[in-house]
Amino acid sequence: MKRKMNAEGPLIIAGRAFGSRLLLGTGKFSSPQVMKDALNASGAEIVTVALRRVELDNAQDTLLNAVDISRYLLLPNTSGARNAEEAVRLARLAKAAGCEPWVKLEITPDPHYLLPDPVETLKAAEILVKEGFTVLPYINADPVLAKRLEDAGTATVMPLGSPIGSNRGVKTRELIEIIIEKAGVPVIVDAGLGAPSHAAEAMEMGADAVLVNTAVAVAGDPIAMARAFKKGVEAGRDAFVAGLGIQRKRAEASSPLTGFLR
Amino acid sequence: MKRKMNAEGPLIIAGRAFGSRLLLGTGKFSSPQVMKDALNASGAEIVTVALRRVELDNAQDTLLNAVDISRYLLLPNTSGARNAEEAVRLARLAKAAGCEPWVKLEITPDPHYLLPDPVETLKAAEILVKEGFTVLPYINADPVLAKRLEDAGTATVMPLGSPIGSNRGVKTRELIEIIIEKAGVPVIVDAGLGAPSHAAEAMEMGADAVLVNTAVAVAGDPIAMARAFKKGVEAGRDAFVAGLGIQRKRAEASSPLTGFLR
Amino acid sequence: MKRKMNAEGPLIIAGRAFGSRLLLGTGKFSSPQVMKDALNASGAEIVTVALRRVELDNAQDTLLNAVDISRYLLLPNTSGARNAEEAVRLARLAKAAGCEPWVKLEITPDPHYLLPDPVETLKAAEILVKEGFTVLPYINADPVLAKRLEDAGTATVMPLGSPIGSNRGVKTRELIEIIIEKAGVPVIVDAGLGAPSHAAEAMEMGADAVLVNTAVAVAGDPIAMARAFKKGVEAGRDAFVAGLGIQRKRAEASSPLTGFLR
Amino acid sequence: MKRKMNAEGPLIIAGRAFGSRLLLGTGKFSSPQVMKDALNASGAEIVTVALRRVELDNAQDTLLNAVDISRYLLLPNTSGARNAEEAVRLARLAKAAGCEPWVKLEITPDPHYLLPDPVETLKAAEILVKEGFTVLPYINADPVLAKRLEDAGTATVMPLGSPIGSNRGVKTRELIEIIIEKAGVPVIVDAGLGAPSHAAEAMEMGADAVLVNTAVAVAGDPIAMARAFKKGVEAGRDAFVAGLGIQRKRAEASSPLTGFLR
Amino acid sequence: MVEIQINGEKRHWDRPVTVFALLETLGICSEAVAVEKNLRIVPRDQFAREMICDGDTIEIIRMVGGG
Amino acid sequence: MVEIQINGEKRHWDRPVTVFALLETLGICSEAVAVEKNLRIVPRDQFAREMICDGDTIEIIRMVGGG
Amino acid sequence: MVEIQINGEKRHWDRPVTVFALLETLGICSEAVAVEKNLRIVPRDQFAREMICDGDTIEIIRMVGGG
Amino acid sequence: MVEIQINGEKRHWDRPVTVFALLETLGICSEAVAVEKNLRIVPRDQFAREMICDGDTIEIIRMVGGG
Repeated sequence: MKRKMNAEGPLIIAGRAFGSRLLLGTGKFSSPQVMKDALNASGAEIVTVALRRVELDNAQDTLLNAVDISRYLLLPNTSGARNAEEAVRLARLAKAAGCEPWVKLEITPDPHYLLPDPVETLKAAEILVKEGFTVLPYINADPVLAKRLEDAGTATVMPLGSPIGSNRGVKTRELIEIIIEKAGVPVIVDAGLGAPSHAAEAMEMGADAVLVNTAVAVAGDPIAMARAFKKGVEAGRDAFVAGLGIQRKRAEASSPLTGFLR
Repeated sequence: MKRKMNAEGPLIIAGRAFGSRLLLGTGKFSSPQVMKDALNASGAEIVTVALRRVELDNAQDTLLNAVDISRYLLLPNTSGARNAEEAVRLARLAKAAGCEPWVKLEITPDPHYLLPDPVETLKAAEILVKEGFTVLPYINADPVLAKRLEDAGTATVMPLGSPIGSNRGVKTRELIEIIIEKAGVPVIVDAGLGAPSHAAEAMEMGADAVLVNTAVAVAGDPIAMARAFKKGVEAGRDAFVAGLGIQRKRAEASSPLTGFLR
Repeated sequence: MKRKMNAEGPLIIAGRAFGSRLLLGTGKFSSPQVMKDALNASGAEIVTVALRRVELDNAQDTLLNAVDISRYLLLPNTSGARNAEEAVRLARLAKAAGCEPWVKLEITPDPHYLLPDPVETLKAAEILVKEGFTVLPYINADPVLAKRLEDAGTATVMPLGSPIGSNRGVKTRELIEIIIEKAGVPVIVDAGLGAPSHAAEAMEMGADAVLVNTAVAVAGDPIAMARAFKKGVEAGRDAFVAGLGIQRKRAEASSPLTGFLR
Repeated sequence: MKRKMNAEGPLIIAGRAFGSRLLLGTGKFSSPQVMKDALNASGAEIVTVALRRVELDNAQDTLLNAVDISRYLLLPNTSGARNAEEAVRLARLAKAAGCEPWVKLEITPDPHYLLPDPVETLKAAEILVKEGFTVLPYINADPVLAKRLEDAGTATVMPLGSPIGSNRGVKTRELIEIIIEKAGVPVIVDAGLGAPSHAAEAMEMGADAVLVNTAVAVAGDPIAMARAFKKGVEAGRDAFVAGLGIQRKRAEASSPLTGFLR
Repeated sequence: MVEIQINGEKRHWDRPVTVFALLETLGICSEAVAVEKNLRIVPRDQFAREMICDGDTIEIIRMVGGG
Repeated sequence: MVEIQINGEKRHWDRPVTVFALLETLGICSEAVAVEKNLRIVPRDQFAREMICDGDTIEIIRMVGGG
Repeated sequence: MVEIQINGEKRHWDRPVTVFALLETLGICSEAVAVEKNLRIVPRDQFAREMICDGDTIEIIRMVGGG
Repeated sequence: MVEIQINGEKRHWDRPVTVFALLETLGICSEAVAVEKNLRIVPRDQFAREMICDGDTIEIIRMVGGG
């Protein structure tokens, strides 16, 4: 796995290095201040944002006041898009709104489970890559689709662990393992990670990074939870680099097996 | 759960406070120096040791030279004991050898899977508690046995996650959840934790601490792995205290659900 | 595994042969008639019963009117017993009430999770074996306890898959696999089997039989569910005898791997 | 779920009724006779076949001599196809070879894990549906893709449980549950089912049928294993129709909770 | 006048009775039950002979549905 | 009298206005938004020049919290 | 002298042959196969008429065991 | 001539020795070990006084790495 080569180095996406392997979403926080403190505690350097209409009767921008843009790479997502055309339109708007030409591409025709559309996602990725965007597509845990997106020039693939906001963890483990084995671009596990142990598990599998939002934003104490995820991601990454032992069926004594007083 | 009351405080065993919730075993390290550095990186304050005969023709004590006893509570285990009588004899020898009267009580009649004997363990615990020992019994994930040991005066219970050295993680989750719910003494998940995500999971469940040995000692880089487990345990504990979200079947949007350009 | 020797033969408990490997409980049925039909559909030859006081003002015995005793071995359980003494007393009463000297030994001090007490169970087993009872003890998935009970002369061991009535399936798989590997008496997986797939899984692991009650009794259609469990148990047993393939990480083509038009 | 309406009826695909909900593959059998007997024991009415070049120097057709075509619907697959064009070509050849215009559409660019290509599969499905084929597409467990294929007119969707021939069971449970909930056409779980308990689990989830090949063909006793899968599928289906109980965290007594001698 | 504790309830008879008579009076078929007198089991073939006197504690047990 | 469709709402002006003026009137800081006029993006450096006339459809978009 | 590519192998005939004759010569039962000539499928009822000439590419396909 | 069983091995001395002397002879630092004489633990402060005689069984135990 070439990806393991620079295991100890930083996360590199599209030639840009990041010290943190935890990406944080900015949705669902109870207040801008809580969000700001949580971002701070998480150590994240990439934070996702959505695009929506300005409310004409309530026009002051609260989000950006809270976030110190200079400290983070704002990664706009295309949430709300139901097909390639809408996603491309949102990506262009994000750029016009002052974001760098990076986009978390998500296309979810079904508002119920918010699962991504593989065909529209590939179509939109091809267009956006041509337009010079750095594309990070949110996808089902589909190794063949992941490979096709990589071939189309996306900067990463972002397979889901389980449905968005479900907090169920890495339920697609078998397939994500294959994606990681085959991938030539960073694999960022997105969606469904509900606890630091889930994030650690993904990193131990060899994922390059994880993206978390709901689990932090709606935690009893979002700032403490952000810190917990930071440690979980680092723990999992350190363990992956340090080299995990294999799982055994038999027990293996940790004390000398000389028996009683031998 | 009274146990959650001092969730943010230190780990308290038999009235003694410990800043770290990671206990480390000292078996199977490739060298005393590696062990020393791993102990250091782990932040552990309690380290387990075994008791064996001095080899008459090779009498220099390597272990204790490596470990700075003053920094750690040495917790002797009764590994090798096949019944209560042998375990009690080892506990007394440990005390005579200069250890404090603390003992990790493990009685494993079957050398194959090294699983604990519930009946002998309870019998030995009753004797050792009477003799003034602080007893930390290693047990199967058996909530009724855990309660009986607590009633007999043990300082903790140490249910196994999976067989010793198997690296398979918390396979007994359902039963350990019950032990934690019912326990009035600290619950320390012991055995089988093969990765930081396993340790984090145990802590997120509400365990008070975990004990790890094989996964660190035989890692490609034991020092880095010790650090990884330290972070994993802290991540899991922080998350437990911060309050984890519930798992959902449905997805829950992390971006505003106003739909496309609404 | 000596147990595999007569894999194709009947289930033999204490020298008595049974054609069915599904034991059925008689609790919680909506009516005696439904129970009777479910027993019939299940093909069970061993059915468990409990012992309770006769209600003095409502003395007609409904259960036995429904069940044709001659067709089944009635296996009285000691449910309600909180210690060895109570369990032994119930076993003797069952015998006095006309049951054969067989007993499903269950001792559950905690009414909440109804988990078995290993120490009291062993104590009661030793007494009842001496009195000539055929003892089938309900236990946690504890391989050492299972061995000790076998050594004490019990006719089987009945480890739990998950807490009684939880319908969660074989959550203790790792430990039950060890029990099966080591056992010299039939292993009957009891408690927590909520679906035929759970029963099939237990049988595929090499269990000799399973006991089911809640999942059938409270099903939308208990008779159909009884039939479903009958098939599930047979499916799992047939598969165990036929020899299951190993699990692979890689895919393995089922069609010739000559590629497209080759 | 409209699909549950005719829960007790036969499996209906493209207006055609089938009594058996187990589809069997014909690959990897040790001999035509073993295959014939296994087909017989399985009760399958739909059997899949592949298409390959006739070997010019070894032209006798062994497969069709063994199978009594009149008893089964032969379902040709497009195995070996790496893109839509090749798959369409194989489907047409199958029809020309005398098969009915039914096709199991599988497009697997990567020979390693044999996972399906979502984009090419949808493209080929649209073409073949227009040409009047009854299309049964093999797909990843992707609810959005499943819906798009249904909208394109496929007769079923066939999500994978785990990689072909891996025998790992329903590892994609969360996503297949969503596919089943949303589907308006039969859902047939294909690939990776290694034991009858896996097949039963899929059916209990509400799948309309399962397809098995490797687990039967390479079993120690393929005929007995075919029978085991037949029972497993029936058990799972019966249980789904009968109505499974919910999983509980708490235990629920199966014996009256009046306590000891009350 | 005798007082007997049966299954936790006090009951009165004007004279001592046999187990058999007791069961008959209570309308309990003796075939399907076990009887304990003062924690000692009364064998079924003793029902007709075993007398229950003032102060005795009786348990009458039967099989019911259970798992 | 011009009618403009802004973010789905009809608004009226007595004469055509520039994007810049429109934003100012609405109290929207032009730094943080993107503007679409009839499905075509208006580059920020055009805000001062780009006129909005009767019947135009305007979308004014900004970043909000999202995952 | 005609050269035909059959299932990837070069074969030679002294004169053009029908699909039917080809299959017969190869000992292939025409009932169970499909034939492609230059990427175009030859319907079975055309086997007797369809001529194979020099340079043609033929695929002869049959069903085999598969999952 | 005394024979002592030490940690399972027979060893010989020409006269009885104290535990302290024994450890010294064996080159074992008495700080880190526990000593059992005939299944009875010898307290460390008794090492200098406790005599080991012919036929005694001695166990000398120390801590080693363990989990």
